[in-house]
Amino acid sequence: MTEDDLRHLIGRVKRGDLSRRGFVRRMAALGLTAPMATQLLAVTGAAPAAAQSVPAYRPTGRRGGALRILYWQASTLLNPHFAVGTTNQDSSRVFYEPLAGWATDGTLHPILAERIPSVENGDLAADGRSVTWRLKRNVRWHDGQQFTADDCIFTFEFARNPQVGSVSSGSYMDMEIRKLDDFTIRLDFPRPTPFWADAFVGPSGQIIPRHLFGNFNGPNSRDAPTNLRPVGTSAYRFVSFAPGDTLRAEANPNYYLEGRPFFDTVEVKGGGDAVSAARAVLQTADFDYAWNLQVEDEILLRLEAANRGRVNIIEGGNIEFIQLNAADPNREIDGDRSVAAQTQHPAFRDPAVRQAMALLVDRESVSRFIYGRGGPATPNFLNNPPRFRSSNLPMEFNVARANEVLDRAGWARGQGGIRQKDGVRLRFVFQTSVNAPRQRTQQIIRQACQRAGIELELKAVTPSVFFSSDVANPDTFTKFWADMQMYTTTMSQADPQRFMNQYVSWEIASRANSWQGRNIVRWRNEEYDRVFREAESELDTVKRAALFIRMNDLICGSHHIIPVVSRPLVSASLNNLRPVLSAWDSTMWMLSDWWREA
Amino acid sequence: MTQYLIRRLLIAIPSILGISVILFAVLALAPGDPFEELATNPAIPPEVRQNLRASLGLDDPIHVRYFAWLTSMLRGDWGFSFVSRIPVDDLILQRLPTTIAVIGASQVLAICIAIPIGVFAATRPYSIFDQIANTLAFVGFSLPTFFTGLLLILLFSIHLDWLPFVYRTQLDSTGWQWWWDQVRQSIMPVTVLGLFQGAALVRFVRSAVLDVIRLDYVTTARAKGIPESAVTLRHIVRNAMIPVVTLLALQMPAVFGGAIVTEQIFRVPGIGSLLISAVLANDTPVIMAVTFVFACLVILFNLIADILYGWLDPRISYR
Amino acid sequence: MTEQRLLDIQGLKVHFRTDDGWVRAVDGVDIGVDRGETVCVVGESGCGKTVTAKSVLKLIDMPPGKIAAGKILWQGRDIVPMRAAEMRAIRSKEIGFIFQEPMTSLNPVYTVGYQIAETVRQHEGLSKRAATDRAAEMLRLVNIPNPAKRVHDYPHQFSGGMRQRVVIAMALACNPKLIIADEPTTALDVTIQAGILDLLNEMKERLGMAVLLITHAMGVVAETAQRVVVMYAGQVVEEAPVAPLFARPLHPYTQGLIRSIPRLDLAATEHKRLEAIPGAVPSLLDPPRGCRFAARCRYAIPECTAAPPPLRELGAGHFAACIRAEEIAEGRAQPAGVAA
Amino acid sequence: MAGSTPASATASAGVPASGGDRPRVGPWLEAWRRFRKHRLAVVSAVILAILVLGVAFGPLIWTVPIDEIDFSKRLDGPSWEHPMGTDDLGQDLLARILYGGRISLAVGFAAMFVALVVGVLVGAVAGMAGGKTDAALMWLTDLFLSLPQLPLLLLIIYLFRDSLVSVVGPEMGVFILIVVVIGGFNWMQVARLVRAQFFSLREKEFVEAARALGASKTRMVLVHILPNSLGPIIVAATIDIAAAIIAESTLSFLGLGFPPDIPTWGRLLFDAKDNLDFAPHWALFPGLMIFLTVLSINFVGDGLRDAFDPRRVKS
Repeated sequence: MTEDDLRHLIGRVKRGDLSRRGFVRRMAALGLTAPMATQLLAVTGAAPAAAQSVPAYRPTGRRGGALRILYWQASTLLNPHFAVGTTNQDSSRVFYEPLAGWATDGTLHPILAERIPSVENGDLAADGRSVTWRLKRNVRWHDGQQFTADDCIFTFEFARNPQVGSVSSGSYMDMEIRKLDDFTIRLDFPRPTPFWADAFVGPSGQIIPRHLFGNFNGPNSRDAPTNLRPVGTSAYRFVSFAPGDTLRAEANPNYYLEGRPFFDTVEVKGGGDAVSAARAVLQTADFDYAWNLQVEDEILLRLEAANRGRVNIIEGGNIEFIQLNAADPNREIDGDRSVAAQTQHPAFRDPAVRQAMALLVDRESVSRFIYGRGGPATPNFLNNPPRFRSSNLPMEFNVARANEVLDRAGWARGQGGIRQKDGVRLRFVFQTSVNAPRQRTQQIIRQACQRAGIELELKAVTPSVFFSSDVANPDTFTKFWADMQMYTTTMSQADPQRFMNQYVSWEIASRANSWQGRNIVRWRNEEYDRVFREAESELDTVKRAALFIRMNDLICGSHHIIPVVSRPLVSASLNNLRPVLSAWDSTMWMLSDWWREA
Repeated sequence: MTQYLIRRLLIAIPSILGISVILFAVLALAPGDPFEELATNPAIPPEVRQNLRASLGLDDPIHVRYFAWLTSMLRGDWGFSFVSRIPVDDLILQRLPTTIAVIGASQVLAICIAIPIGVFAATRPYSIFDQIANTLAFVGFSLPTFFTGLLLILLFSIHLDWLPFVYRTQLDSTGWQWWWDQVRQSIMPVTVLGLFQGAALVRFVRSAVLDVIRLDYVTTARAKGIPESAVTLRHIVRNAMIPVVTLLALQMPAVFGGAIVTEQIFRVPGIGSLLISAVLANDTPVIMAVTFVFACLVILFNLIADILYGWLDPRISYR
Repeated sequence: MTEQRLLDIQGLKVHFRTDDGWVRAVDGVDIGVDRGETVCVVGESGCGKTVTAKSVLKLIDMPPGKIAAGKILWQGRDIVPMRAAEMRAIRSKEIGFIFQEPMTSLNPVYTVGYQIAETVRQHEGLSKRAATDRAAEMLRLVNIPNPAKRVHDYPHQFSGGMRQRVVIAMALACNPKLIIADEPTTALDVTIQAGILDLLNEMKERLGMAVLLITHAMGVVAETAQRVVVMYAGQVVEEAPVAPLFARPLHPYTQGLIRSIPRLDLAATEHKRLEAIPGAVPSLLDPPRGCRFAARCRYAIPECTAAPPPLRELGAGHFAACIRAEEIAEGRAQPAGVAA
Repeated sequence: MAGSTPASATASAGVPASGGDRPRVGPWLEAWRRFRKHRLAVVSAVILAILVLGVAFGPLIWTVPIDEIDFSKRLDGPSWEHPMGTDDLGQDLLARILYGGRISLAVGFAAMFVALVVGVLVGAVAGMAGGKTDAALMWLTDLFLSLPQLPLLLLIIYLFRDSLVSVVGPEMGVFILIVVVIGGFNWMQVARLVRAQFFSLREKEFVEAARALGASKTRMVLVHILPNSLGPIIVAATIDIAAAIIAESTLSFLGLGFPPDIPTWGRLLFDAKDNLDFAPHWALFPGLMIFLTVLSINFVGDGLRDAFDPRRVKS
């Protein structure tokens, strides 16, 4: 998929003989996210203005009533810029709003902004080095104060301030902000930035009131009382919040969009487990909406049989994939293992073993019998088909071919049926976090490997331990002191730049950077590094996209990464509820437009 | 009496300190990190996690952290939860009413079941009633609570749709309707817990009464011509209650922590589930505070048990 | 029966079910007590005397025990078929009971006053205040010093002797017509024992009640009894006024009992070894046919084991269940050594 | 005044009072005879024996492999081919229950054993020594009672798992770990019970008599006091087994227990709980196993307590 192929495609969209949706789908096949694709179109002037990507708000039932939402993880904090995890982001989003949000088809939708900047309306500089945001003039904070550009500027400084330690600081780095007037701000970028819609957009773009956080823009930021009693601009005002339990909000009478919000009160309850959350909506209708149901599809299908509610599947960027450690986890060098600099994994060094492992992942069964609609098998997200969406499925499940590949490579069956070659036995530790579908996937892969003479020892680690960054803990996924591991990486950022730096050699996790390096699989490849550097400084956005596709090709071809299933967002809602959901933004991104049929 | 109390409280202080030292060492060594969610999101640069941990002092040596915690504890500032930045004592006070309501009710239910059945079974040893009561008691504490909890949910919430199975602390109804909703949503957790605790208690009450029933003063009482029911209540039960009440008092802390599984299934935001979520998120201040409360509860209830023992049994004198 | 006869036990049989079958603890006993009379029932432990006493007030656990046969007439009315309500009207109101073990007979968690008052309130319906005053009055009656204060004390604050006095006070609280005392002094040491017996006699004089005293100490019998009933292996073997019993015991078992009392009144020179009755009490599971003492009786002859010896009147109010009683009395029966 | 020596002139010539022909019966035989009277206990003993034998030798007879994934037979109910049905991966439940049972039962008994040994030791020392050591030991017991089990579970498993696994292999390593952890949290009740027994028995005459005869402290404990406190210890032991088996399933509930592919009863129950309304067999059989085992152990304990406790005469 070279650069001119890309230009050819964009030309067809401009001429109108290729629909925007078709273009976005092709880009997804190449590993580019929907938002990235629409940005490509916007920059090259091929996108029409604000296409109608959000369903019209035409409530039929009588307004009012209570909206009850169930999370199986309880939110603990209501400041978007300290939000540790999606649950807290969603809870803050009930009260705070960004300038714009991502609709599920990847297009931008204005919220606090008057309109979406684009080259046509002149708000977006042709060279992609600056963007102007025009704010709505009739917006008031919940406490009656007027919402102005000063709030945006304050949010910008607050998020970037290292002393505050905000989690969204990444979105406001290397750019400058200037206030043109009370309701207009401009962002200037040092380099052409195809993905300009990161600051003030989506979950990390929520704007906080300057008049309340004013004197907390420092190390005391975490002690601001407003962290627990938010004052935002959204359609619902704060009522009460018990961390780890229930959050309650009520309708904001003077919300700037007329006719909204629909409900009188909103209650978000946390805690318990995913299956009982599904039951609470689909079977007993105690709640209107249940979030992120990581539940076997078999169970969801049966719960839906009570036809009181339905399951919503929204395509997203998250992907569940297996990593084969490039370094050796069993050799300890002064207290550290999987040391990429000095060791290579004795078995995975051999490409034949990696290829065999890829052949032993029964993606179809995992998808059909475990994740079901919640996890369509995708050999393609990070894998590079020669042309977009070509026919031959590069990844297929074939134990016989795996045995063939191993035999040819000289891995004879040794004692106990386990293959070995010059002293190295194909016996691996396969770790993942505690989660029912994942444990089932482990067992399926283990049985396939047994048939090919490879023995897997399964290990399940508590999530808070597996995903922790505590230096003293041997079981974290960044340390990767095991042969294989499997988890879901979230693709919340539309721009792959930060996402693809997981495979550059200077990001390899090691004791030196206290295992914070993003290259967990310890994979090293000169060409990949070179192409990544190029992409960083590439001005021409179309050329830059082609570079990313090349990077996909390198990492997938190495089989160090074996994608299993893509993980769309699965949720459940009552039949008469009309939620507005998007995979690229928080669940609550359009809470103002949720309504219930009579 | 007060002199005895003071002495007991003085002894309590070193044990509380001992507990806090052990606990702090345990937690400092334990794995896990309050900012686990940050790790998966590649968008968040690693430095953010680093200075977050530094700002909360997670990387200082253990003893420094311990003394910091101890001094602030003594000043009454129980610190902030790493995760939710809410003062820990507010968090605990927020959860206390729910715990007392649900757990307290289940303990009352357990007592109301166990004592009458236990006494009735003991006064008719090896009768049919005794056999049935004994067998049901065994059944009661042989079934794990999460199994019975699920069965109840399946039966009452899903098939019969009588009871909600998600416990909501703030109900929007008022007055009588509020009470009725509160009862409906607590029936299942209270029953599950109550039956489990009641089962073990029945056996204990029965054996306590059996020990008393053969003593001489019971025959004396009968010889006085007072009715059998009065003999049972005034003489047998009154004496059998001494070991039973002491056991109840000693068991109270375990009841608070023990209901973790039930709180998990029915989403009851009690102290037990707070501890679990804090432990899984390695939220040290909350864990320390909750376990500190538990330690004080254990010592308090031991004291109460002794006082009750003394009050119930005049033979005990407070030297 | 004459107006005089308060209690009349006729042919009482009390059996207990055990794993190995029915134990016939009391196997046909006749005892009578007249108004104001003190009758002592004496015999070794396990001869059924306590069971007989407790059966009068039905204080034995049924099951495992059961009254197999016989009548217990209290002022003409038979107690055996009485139901609980009627029994209650008799217990402590008509017949008081004094237990053997003072240390455990009082409920440790209630004050002494409360326990005495409980009986009074049950039968006379007095108010709490009045009942406590009556209790204090009873304590003074049984010579417990400073009764007004002690009434509020707990049993563990009294010595063994004092507690027995409290038990007596409790038994007398409703002024019953008969007191059954089951070995009241056995658990006490000698000096206290005398005090208790004097108290009993004093109470008898002052309140004119009858006493049925159960004991195994012949000394106590000599001291207090007017009439004596000797029991052996669940049956009455001899009954007589106290003087003739000691002077001329007719039944070999009674003679053995009396000979085994250490005598202080004999001069030092005449001392000889104390005699013990050889052999052991027969099993009550399947008691031997005929006279149950035959196995240990020196005068036993084959006829003794043929049929159970009847209780024959051999003197004024003096009964004995031994077919050779007359021969023994006149010295004609040769001690034929211990029968096989 | 005549002496008060009891008039019972029976010359105890050595032959015990109750005559009759019964042979001299040793205490164990006596206990067994009384145990036999407790019908339910005997029935439970039989059930327990069947369970233990079934779990021990079952896998030899029922040779279906425990992790044979067969998607065509997912969540089938009990059938001839799969007497206890299959789980959501089509694996045979009977084989998994037999295999898992071995571990669950072993965990139960081993944890109980650990709790007993520690409990009796602490209780005996505290009971006999008294004074300072007693206070110190009781302080320690209170300390353990007030520690929350879960954080310590996390730490111990995290600290020792790797070293143990490398030494004895994954399954055995975790087994020892769990037994020590569960055992380490259940000895306090036993210690308290034993100490209470010691305090009450120490004053009894027969112990003073033994001391008078020159018995050493350990002999007094082992020969006199411990056998007498057997009753309550056994009851505590049975409750410990029940608690251990249920604790193991709670550990699986949190993913701390055995590796996910080892089907202990607790793990099976936990995996099956979400399918309770669609595939009840998957949860009911392991639940039934846990219930039957714990129930029979408790009844056997009840029977043993009556057997060893002569005071509790059965009418």
